[in-house]
Amino acid sequence: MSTLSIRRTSAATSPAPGIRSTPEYAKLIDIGSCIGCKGCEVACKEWNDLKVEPTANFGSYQSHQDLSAHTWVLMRFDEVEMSGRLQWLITKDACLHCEEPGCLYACPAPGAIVQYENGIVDINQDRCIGCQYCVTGCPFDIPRFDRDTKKVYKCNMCVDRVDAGLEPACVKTCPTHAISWGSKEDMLALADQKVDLLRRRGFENPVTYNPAGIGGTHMMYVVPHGDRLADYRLPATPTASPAPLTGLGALKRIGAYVLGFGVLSSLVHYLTIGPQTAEDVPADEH
Amino acid sequence: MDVSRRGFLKASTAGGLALSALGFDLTPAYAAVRQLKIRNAREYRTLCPYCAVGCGTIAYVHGSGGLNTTPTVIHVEGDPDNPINGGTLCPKGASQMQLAISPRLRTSPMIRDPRASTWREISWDDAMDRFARRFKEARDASFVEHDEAGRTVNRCEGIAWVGSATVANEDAYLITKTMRAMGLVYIDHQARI
Amino acid sequence: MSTRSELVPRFSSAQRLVHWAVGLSFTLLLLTGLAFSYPALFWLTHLLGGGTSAMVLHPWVGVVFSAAMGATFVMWVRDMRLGAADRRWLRAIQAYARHDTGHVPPAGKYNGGQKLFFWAQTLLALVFLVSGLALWFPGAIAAVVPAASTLLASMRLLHYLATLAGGLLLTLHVYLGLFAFPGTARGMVDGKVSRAWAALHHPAWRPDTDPVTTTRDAERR
Amino acid sequence: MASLAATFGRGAMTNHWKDIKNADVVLVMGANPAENHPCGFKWALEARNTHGARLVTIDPRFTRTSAVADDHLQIRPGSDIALLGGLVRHILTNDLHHADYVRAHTNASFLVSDRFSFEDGLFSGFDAAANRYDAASWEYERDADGYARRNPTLEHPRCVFQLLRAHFDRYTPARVADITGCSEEAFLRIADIVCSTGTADRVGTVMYAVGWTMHTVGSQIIRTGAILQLLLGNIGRPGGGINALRGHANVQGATDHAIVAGILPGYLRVPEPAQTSLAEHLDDATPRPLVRETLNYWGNYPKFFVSQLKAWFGDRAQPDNEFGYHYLGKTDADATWLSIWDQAHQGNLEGFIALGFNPLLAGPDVSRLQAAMAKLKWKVVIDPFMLDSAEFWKAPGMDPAAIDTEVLYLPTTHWIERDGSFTNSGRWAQWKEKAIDPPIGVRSDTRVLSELFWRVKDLYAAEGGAYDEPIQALTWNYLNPREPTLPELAQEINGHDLASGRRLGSFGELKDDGSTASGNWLYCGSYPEAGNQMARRSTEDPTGLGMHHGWAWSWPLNRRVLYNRASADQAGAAWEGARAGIAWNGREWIGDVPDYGRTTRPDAVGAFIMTEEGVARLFSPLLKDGPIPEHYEPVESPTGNILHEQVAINPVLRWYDGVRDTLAQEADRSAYPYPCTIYRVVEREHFVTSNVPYLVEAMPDFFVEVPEGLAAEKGIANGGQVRVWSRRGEVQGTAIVTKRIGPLTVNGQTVWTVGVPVHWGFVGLTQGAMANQLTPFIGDANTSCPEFKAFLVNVEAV
Repeated sequence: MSTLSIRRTSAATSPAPGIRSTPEYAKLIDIGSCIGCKGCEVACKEWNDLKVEPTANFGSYQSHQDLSAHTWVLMRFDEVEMSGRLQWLITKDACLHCEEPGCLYACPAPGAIVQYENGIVDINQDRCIGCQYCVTGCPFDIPRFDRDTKKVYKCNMCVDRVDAGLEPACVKTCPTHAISWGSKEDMLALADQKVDLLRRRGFENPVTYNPAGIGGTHMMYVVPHGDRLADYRLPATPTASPAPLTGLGALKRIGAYVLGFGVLSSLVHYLTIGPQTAEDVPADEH
Repeated sequence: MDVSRRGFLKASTAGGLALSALGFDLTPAYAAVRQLKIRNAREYRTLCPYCAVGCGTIAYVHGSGGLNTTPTVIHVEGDPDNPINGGTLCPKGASQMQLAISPRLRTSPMIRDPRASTWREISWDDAMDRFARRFKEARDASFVEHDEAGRTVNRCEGIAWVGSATVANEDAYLITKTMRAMGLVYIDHQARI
Repeated sequence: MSTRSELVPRFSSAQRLVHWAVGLSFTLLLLTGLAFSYPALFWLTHLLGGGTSAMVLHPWVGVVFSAAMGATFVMWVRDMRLGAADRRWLRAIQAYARHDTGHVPPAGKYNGGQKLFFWAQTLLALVFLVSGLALWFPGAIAAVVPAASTLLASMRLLHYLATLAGGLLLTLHVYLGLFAFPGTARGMVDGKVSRAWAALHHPAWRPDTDPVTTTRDAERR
Repeated sequence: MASLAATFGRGAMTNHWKDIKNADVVLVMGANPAENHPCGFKWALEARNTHGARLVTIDPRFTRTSAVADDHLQIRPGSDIALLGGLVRHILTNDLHHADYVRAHTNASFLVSDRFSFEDGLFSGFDAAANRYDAASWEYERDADGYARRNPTLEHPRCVFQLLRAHFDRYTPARVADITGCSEEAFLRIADIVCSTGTADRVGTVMYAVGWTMHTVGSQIIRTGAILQLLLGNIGRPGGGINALRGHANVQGATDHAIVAGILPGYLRVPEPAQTSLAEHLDDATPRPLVRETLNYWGNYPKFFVSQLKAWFGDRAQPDNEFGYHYLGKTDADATWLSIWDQAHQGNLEGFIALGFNPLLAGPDVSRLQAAMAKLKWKVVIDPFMLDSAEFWKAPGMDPAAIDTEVLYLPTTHWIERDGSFTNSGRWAQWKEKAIDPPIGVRSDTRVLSELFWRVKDLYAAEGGAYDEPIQALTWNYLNPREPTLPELAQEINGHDLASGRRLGSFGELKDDGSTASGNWLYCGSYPEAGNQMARRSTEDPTGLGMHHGWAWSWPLNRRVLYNRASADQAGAAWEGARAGIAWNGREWIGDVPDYGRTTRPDAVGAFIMTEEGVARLFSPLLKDGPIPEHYEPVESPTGNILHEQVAINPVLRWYDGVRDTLAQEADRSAYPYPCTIYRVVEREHFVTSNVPYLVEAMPDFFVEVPEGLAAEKGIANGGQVRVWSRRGEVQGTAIVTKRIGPLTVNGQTVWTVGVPVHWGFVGLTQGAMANQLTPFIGDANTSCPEFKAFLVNVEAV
């Protein structure tokens, strides 16, 4: 078994000791070149030995209604009219491997979610306690809880392959070169090229989806109609913590002081005023 | 981002310290990743069996191939050297491992007798004897040496052969050679449909 | 006239049982809850068999806690009505803290502080129950609520804030019962307190007419 | 493929997969490569993404290919010729054709006989009684030497160019819109893109598949596409061509090796009864040149044919027995798919053998096939998996007790347990390695064939019987005669010199005197003395055009683009330097393996060496249903033929007994108002994938695609159950209510199209309706490819 050095880890008590700066990898999804063949979906299942789930056609080309602990990639199909023309929007739903991973921040189990130096965010099921805080913490609604094992699962960007110098299974298999793989810088440069090409092909608002609110992602999209992100099921301004939890870290610090203050003030009371024993008090004082 | 690494750590550390001096430093430097499942597999360069693009594939096989082993396919993925697919595969190609070692593959000849409602197993020898016998009977019964105009035609009209677009060229050639020599004329395959 | 050291019954066995059910379950919940909130305390999950097991058991302990709190409510609610006397007592709480007994209005079986504690505890238990259930079954929430993730995050926040409050209350409760007022704790152990203790802390309490005395415990006396 | 041969001389994809990246315009029509050939389709997107090529789909449905296309045009199933004819007219009326190319490399200048005519939907020579054309009046006008007369200015009213112009003049945008159901504006928008490559510096490709071939006018649809490409000067050039996308791993190879009615390996012809001697056969089959300057490569037919007889019958093939010519069965009857089933249906077939094939689900008209199968005396199914076809007697609705057919099922190896070569759509023969042994109990196809051969041969030797000489004479010189290896067979296919035993390097070395043997001349050179060329693995691509001459081997002679002589002008200079197929450097041709003598001067012979004309045929007398394509309605159509009311459908179809009664007639249009088409989806490949769990998971159930407007009309809910029925049968499945199929206005009337995928049956991990319950038992006039793509149904919510 091999190991990878870690940049961030969930519920850490001290900074992760990684000091190396290894290249960061990224996947780039060119939505305009995706044909929705589900090659990535199947390759992901095959490589990761994920089990077959019973499915049923529900009036769509989409295989499953939703992601699950056994389905880490799902192609979603939506028919949308845009500027008078029909668009069959096909989006790859899977973990985006955020630079600031909401799941990792939300996770209370030390080491259950790690971010490797190469940018991949991975759930370590050995340490996952199944609290599903990551599910709430994820701005993209990706991690899925498995009732049988009581653990949470999601795309790990085939970190075993990446560790061995191979690209993830979905990248390798993509028939139309709609998924690219390389260093984050290279992928950003490639994204710029693809955005340029879309402009030249007459698209008015192509964008690279690499949202700043979470420090960018390690799976980025080139979106042909950047003004219609919601149609692609992409949140416009995702953040690493959902609104009510923003600042929970600071709150916890205060909470710790409050609890500490409680204990401490009891101690101070005991030492300064001390206990009051009934037997010591004369009866007639009443 | 408010929940930066430093802030986050400080918060938890301070909280921890305020409550308890106990605790373990649980921050690892490395995490284990799954071992590459094809690490010690042998590679065979083969082709995708589905459509006619001709994608190159690599079959990863476990088992040394020694006398006492039954090697099995553990994974198939695209052959990056192949100029046509460059290692890519569609969902059919990407799942061909399940086709290669499917538990649904049959291993015994079967026969369904006239009017029977079930199959029964039959040995290869019996199956081939019967096949040859039926073939000869039908050929003998339907062979036409001369047509109505008296011209030599030497054809067998009572047997048809169909398939296949899924066998190798060499198999296909042997099929044509054998069946044409037997005099069959009703020969066709998937190209028609 | 009985001696000052004579023991009088204060809590029935049922009350004590319920108290300790609440106490133990809440302590476990608090400690594992803190373990989930503070990585340095994550080792506390071992109290319930480690991370996953603690995660699985925490809500079940919560069920015990909620049930015990239900019983607590039923058993004590009639005694816990806050009256004018209690409000007077509460106004003098600083004197109480300083042991300035002379300036503390006489309390009955339960003083204003204890009654307030009861209501705070009840309120928190409700918060724990509601938010806890949501966190226990996020899938079910997601299935019926459109903005489930915001709701769940709110519930997490609420659960945490309740934990803080609960933690403070527990600290206070333990300190008062165990350290600040010796002789208090045994009331929850063998159910009895000394007349001296009663006279000091609950001068308006008449242990001899307290319904507790009619229990089997009292007869055994 | 008959139509490509009729146009260019060879029936295959002209270019190859990776070459598509060189195109400026990619027209996808009658195909859905994103779903059916995803890894080949990448090269179309590569063209778009690297140099801004425009990608257009024309289809009855907005497919996953359309999802990434620049533009999409929806047309009514079966109206392809009208659409393509409109494009041809658009080119001719706006002078968008590549004039130099057309003049140099097509038969535009050839004069056609003055007896040729086209009136009211019929070409001259129609014989109504025999339901066929006499093509005599479609000949060229000949000079005194028997050569075709030409008019280089292309102005003569009877030159092909002018005939074409006159013929297609009727296909105005308004008519195209009326017939196909698209709007005029949309048609012109598409026409502007597709017809933009008629210049030297631009090149366009066409990707088509069974969406063109599987019609009663399939061959003529392809012909129209070929004419379009010829007019634009796109044939023979890198990035051009007319590319037939094949559907199975080795459809091309199995066709090359002739598991096909009517041909022998290498597209040699099955002898006909009238050809009473070898000489007569060779005389008939060998074409005569129609111009002086043609190579007329098929002139070498006798060499190929005799070498094949030598390969098959060895020493028993001698000049005195006409090299075993009479060992071959002779027929002039149609023996294709539909005829086979018609024979079975009539009770004329005793035995039926299916190897690697699931005929029942393949259709058409499953009920008819089931009835036919039940009349067989015996049936043998050879396949790695149990097939619906082997279990037809327990199909839903069948009563096993009433079926006398004996069925034998033999489990054989599949691809990964064998080496051997597959020839892809682009004619690349690639060798594969064997990865694992077959499970115990499973035998290879060659073993099964050999066992059958030896047992039959021994039975004849022992008992005698019908004419067994060819069986006794058949060569079987394999080290293990009970299981020939595939390299042995590959070498036999390649051929050798009989005197020296040396394997040949090229079919140029074949002789008609019996001194060479070659199982299939087309593959001569694939396994020469130098070794197995199909197993080569060099990834180098010095031309940068994706030709990869060092990877595997491509027929003929490792040529990557067919007709590549036409990638250069008359003087031999490439039309465009950056995408030169081949070019003449004064001494020899450089670039691809030239489709021409390496040192033959550019003006010596015509570019299309396989035709008697030396050029490609815009006008071709070789098809049964006309020398120029014409729009005919499908046999089941929601509308009349506005071009010629009286000749609505293809007039020379083959009608099998009782079939007319299974078709919706004009009077039935209100009962069956919706054109329906059947197709594949990317997650499945015909039927074998019903054994693959991940694929069943990815596309679990049979479904019906219903347009939103029709669904609203019929109260069909998305995800609900629908029933679809034709006059032949019915299916039921989940409705996918979609915007991707819109309403069409056909001849003033609104028409809705319904779509049904083909992949389900009753054996497999999941079961589903058989789409071919619906399809009609009728085929193309030339190839007999069944009409799977346009027929009428009705639909309702269940």
